[in-house]
Amino acid sequence: MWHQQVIPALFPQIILSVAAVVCMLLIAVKRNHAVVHLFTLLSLLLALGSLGRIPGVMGVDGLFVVDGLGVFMTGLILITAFFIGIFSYPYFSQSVLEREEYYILLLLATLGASLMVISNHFISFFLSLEILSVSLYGMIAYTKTSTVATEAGVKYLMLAAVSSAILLFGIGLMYVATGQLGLSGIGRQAVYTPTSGWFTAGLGLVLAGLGFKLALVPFHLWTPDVYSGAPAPTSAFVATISKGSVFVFLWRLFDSIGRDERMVIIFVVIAVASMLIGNWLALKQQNLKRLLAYSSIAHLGYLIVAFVAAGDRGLDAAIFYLVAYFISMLGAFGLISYLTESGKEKLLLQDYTGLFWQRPALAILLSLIMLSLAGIPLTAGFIGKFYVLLAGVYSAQWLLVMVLILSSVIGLFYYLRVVVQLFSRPDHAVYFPRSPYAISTGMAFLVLFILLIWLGIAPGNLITQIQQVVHLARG
Amino acid sequence: MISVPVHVQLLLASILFLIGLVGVLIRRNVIFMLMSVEIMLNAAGLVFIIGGAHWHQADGQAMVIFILAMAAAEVAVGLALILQVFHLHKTVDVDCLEELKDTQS
Amino acid sequence: MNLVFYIAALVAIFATLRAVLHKHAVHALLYLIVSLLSVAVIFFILGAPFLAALEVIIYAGAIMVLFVFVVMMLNRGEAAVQQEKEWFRFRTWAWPSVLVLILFVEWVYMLWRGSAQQSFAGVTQGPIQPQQVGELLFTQYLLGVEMAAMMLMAGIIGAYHIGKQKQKSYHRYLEEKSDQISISENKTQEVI
Amino acid sequence: MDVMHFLWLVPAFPLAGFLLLALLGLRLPARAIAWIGTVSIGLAALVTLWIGLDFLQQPPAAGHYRQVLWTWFNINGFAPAIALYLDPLSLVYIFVITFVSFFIHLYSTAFMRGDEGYPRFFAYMNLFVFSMVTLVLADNLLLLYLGWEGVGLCSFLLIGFWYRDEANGYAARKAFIVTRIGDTAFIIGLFLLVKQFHTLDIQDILSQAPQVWAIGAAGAFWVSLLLLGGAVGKSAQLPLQTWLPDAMAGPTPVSALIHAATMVTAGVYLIARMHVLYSLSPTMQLVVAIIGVLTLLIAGFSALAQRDLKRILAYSTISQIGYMFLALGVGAWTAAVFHFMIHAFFKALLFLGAGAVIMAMEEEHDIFKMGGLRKKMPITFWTFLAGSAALAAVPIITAGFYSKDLILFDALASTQGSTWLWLGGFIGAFITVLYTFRMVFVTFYGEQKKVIAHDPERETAMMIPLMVLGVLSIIGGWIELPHAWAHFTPFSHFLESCLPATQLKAGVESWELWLQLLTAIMVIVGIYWSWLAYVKRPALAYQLKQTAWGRALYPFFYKGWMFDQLYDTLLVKPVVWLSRIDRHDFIDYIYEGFGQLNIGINKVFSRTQNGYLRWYLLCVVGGVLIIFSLILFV
Repeated sequence: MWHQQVIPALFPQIILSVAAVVCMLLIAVKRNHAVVHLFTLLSLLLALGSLGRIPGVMGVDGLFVVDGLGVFMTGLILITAFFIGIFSYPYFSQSVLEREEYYILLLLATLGASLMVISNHFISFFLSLEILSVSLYGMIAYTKTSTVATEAGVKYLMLAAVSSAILLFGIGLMYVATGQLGLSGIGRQAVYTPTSGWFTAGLGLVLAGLGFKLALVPFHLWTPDVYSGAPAPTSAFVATISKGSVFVFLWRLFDSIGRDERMVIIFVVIAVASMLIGNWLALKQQNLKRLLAYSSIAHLGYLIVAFVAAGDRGLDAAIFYLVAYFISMLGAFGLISYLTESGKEKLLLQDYTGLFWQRPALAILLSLIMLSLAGIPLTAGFIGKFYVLLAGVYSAQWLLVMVLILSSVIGLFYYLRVVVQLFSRPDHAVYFPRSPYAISTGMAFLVLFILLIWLGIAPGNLITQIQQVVHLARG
Repeated sequence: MISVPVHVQLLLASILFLIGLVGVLIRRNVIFMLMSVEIMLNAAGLVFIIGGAHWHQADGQAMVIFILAMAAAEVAVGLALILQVFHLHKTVDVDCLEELKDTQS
Repeated sequence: MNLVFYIAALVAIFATLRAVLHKHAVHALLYLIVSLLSVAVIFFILGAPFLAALEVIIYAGAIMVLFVFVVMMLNRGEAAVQQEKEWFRFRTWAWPSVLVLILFVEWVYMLWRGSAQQSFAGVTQGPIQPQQVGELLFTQYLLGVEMAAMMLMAGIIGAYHIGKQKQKSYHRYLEEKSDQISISENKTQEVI
Repeated sequence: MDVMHFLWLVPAFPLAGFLLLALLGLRLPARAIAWIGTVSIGLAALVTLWIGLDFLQQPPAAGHYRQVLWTWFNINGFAPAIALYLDPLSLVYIFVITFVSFFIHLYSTAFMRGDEGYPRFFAYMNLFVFSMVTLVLADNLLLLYLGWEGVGLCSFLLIGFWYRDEANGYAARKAFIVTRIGDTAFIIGLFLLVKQFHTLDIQDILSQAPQVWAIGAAGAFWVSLLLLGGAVGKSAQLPLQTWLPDAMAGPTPVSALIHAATMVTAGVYLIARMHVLYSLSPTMQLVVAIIGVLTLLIAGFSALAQRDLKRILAYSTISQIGYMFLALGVGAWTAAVFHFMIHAFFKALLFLGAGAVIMAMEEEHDIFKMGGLRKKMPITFWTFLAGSAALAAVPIITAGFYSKDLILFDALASTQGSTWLWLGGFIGAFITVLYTFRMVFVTFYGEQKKVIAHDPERETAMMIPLMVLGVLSIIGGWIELPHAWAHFTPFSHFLESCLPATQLKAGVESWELWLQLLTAIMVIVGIYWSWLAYVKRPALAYQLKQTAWGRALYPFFYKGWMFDQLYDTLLVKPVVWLSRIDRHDFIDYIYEGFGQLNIGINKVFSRTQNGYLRWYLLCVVGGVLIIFSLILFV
């Protein structure tokens, strides 16, 4: 089982674990925000550097499978975590609390996510999910003196715990029905017991549990509260990494057990509801973080369209969509954390009135992000949405395609409202702080900006990469 | 050892699970909610034991050990949060936590 | 042995119900411990002696003690019971209970339907010894154990950060609460 | 060196201008901004001219030229290229777009001077031109759609340019949302095409379509219906015309740009470009013609009742685009494109002239508060008159006559034409004359009611475009003479390689002269009536309007009053009724209803986000219940 290739294959995860422990020791020796921050970023880069160069698909103990998809997603997660790490520094510098533990939790949460995307077994999935969730509890309620953060923490904890229990019960039922905990084993068994009540009941419960993590309707209600209560970098994490990794596992799960017709119906219902209700909820929202939360519900709905479309094309579309979505969400929450002033986040849209006239670069970035989320051409979001649509069209999911288009129209309304707000002249002078830690954040924004445009104009490179990744996954 | 049908065993687990679920839904005291979650997790663990016994495998039991660890971690953070809530709000009433919501315009 | 199963099951259901519905927190916790003990008995009957022991030691022991600590820390006496009574209105429990009841019906229906197709004979092969579990844990699931360690680390750090009180008190008595939390951490470490 | 290789410069110049202005605009002096904005379009126009001359001298072997810039992405063989496609149709379009836009930009340098949003204005305008050029030159429908959306976005930004005023923002949103409805149909149509042909390459689709679909096939019907939906939205045709009159909220040059060179003609372009699909579906083609006729009538009647100078022009645009649709509907493709070109000249002219008038009148829009400007603003008057004459299609001397006459003739004489279509067009032409000259007479004749504060005639930058466009409105029609006069048709000959010639019924050639005579009489009668009512006896006209309600049996044949009588009883009432419908935008209610519905739904769901954790948990349980029920009962 433990041969020489296993350790290199798991290098990023090993580095992250070691980094978390070392980080804790660093704090024990002497508290220094900057040192811990830099250490975190360095270890994330190190983990990123250790990625890749795997000969092919490799299973580890039946718990993990290190394939192209896993490596790609691990890379994406590490890069995203790197950005979140950058955004955390100015954010927490203003905090009066102890800030250093946040980075340990960030590393651990990243570890959980990066383990989840290579999980091929219910035990490893469950444990990675819990690493992620438990770290998130701490990250969400991190600014514990604020009532909203604590409230968000309690809400997330209770709901996540209940959904974990539901998920576990479901896994248990599937285990009773098949006697297997590994995905491939379950897949083999599922062929023989396709209609078993235990199995389907279990699958239904697993679906509910995953649906909660992905914030799909009707398991979506926590999203806006948690996003708006949590510190902005944490919200970025919940919106991106936490969802993306669970989505990958969802894909792996249904790839091995097959997309049964009834399950497809359930997914269609969920996708339609998520797309419409997400956009509807955001329509009149005045709080930027809540607006992003609702928008993320709708975006996960779009992703489920790709999921239903299935196949290599669906997976390509989904991964590309995830990349575009990650970039947009990172930028948006990054901006929110950057503009936070002595621990007070600018939440309301009216706080951003006239941003353009004071900080044109930031306003243009935020507008671009909104346009990308709305799927306006020449942004990464457009290619993503188009890709997903194409996948839907090719697999003849007409209902989903129609709803996707319709809900995009609804969505456009509120995205543009944000843009309009940025460019209007404020009635009274609004002050946007200039953070003293602007250099790294500025660079991060610049990179996100370039990515948004570049992926909108010349996405060919990334698409080819992703297509190769999928082939490796099926290798 | 015993010859109780598996679905009866599962019925027991389901009943316990759903009692826990009802508990989460109807109690306003956060501590009780956390307790009810523990009941649910315990019921889920029971399912794995049933499965392990049914297939005569140790995997089910291994999973239950992991569930125990997870329950412990969750309770630790959960109770810390409850203390913080009590510290800030002077109550453990979950309905007091409604600062975050959509404001009707 | 079947009889023992049924008795333990009934005790578990009854005690769990009491735990969920009881108005006094400490009483409810005691009922919960009874419930956990009877579930441990069922574990034992189902051929999992090791887990039965762990259930008693960790669940009924450590985790429940954590609860007791917190309940006592927030000790609000009879007022709390009165408040629980007040919170426990028909309006509060009627709809959730109906919903869960419907869920229960569908749930059981699905399980029953499944049982018709599943061939099974109950447990006949005898218990699974701790040795087997341990071997499995430290061979195939070794990485899982490592992951559990990381998860507990996340839990400890989260609990430590959230539970720690900000103001450095000058008076010893005021530090009471933070002491309690460090106890809870110790408990968590015990679990490891 | 092949001149064609520089085709990419045509969109590149406006884009470069936009980028420069967007990035540096706030730091540049006004003069530099005006230069960048105008010169970038001017260079594009020069390149277009150069390429156009080359195209005329040595047409490419295949009759068109294709330039692949790069492949955008490649998804399982679906690889839309960023490619430009130049054929006579797109050449005519880019020629009109770049030149007319150039003059509008030149005009704007003076018109917008002193506005705080000066750089923003030019940036948006350049982006607008870029989007439109992209739309027209697109080789595949995806790129076309990009340009299409870009045009929509720019119109939104420019209509709401003075965003401080709530009403302007409302107008911008209205334009955006109404056209979006069309766009939704359009994109669904695109997906049907992808599904059918597995490509979005326009030429591939057009060449494959006749092999895949028989005439009257359901597929062709649906696709052309959906594309028509997009066209109708952008071109402000029935039933999506409501946004255009409100789009006056933007600065006047924006209106000129939207009405003449860019946005509204995109729909005409789309149908002309995809004409093969419409030929395959005669039903849809008839629908296009009927939409055209109805729109031109309704808009014409509406224009008659307006008092706002720009609103009159807006309705006249809707009505003139209706003529183009009519031409498309009867298969007179080249006639539609011809009218597009001529219309671009005179409508840009009219809007720019109106802008000058409004500037002189200190933002006064009501024509009845103007008057007597003929002497004070001679250049504006004469050029405006030339534009109006072209709009009214005054015979022989104006360009508008040649293009509109061709459409009217084809509406009757084409194999798809009919008497009814012709009659609709003819009545519309008569109304056009009435409202056009009502506008001219009321504005420029009579006594002056207001002093000129700021004389725009001193602005050379504003007068040059007026004069150039004025000349074009007169002579522009001579490139295509009626068959009845001479066989001098270089324009349709030029377009022949990409648009089929109009199929005429047998033995209709001889009607043409008679029709022209009829038109000529109609125009003269119309002008005379307008003159009577608004110049000769304005007081009486006014009086009668006030009293006609009480005196139903007013002497009908009384000298000079006949027109007013007719106006009141026959036209005003129905028109008031029609325009009331239009003014209150009853079709708007549907869209507003859609908005309200969404907001209502928002309220309902927003209430679920009540912050109570136990309710959230209950919803999770509800979700599990739904999943179980779906498993059990589906």
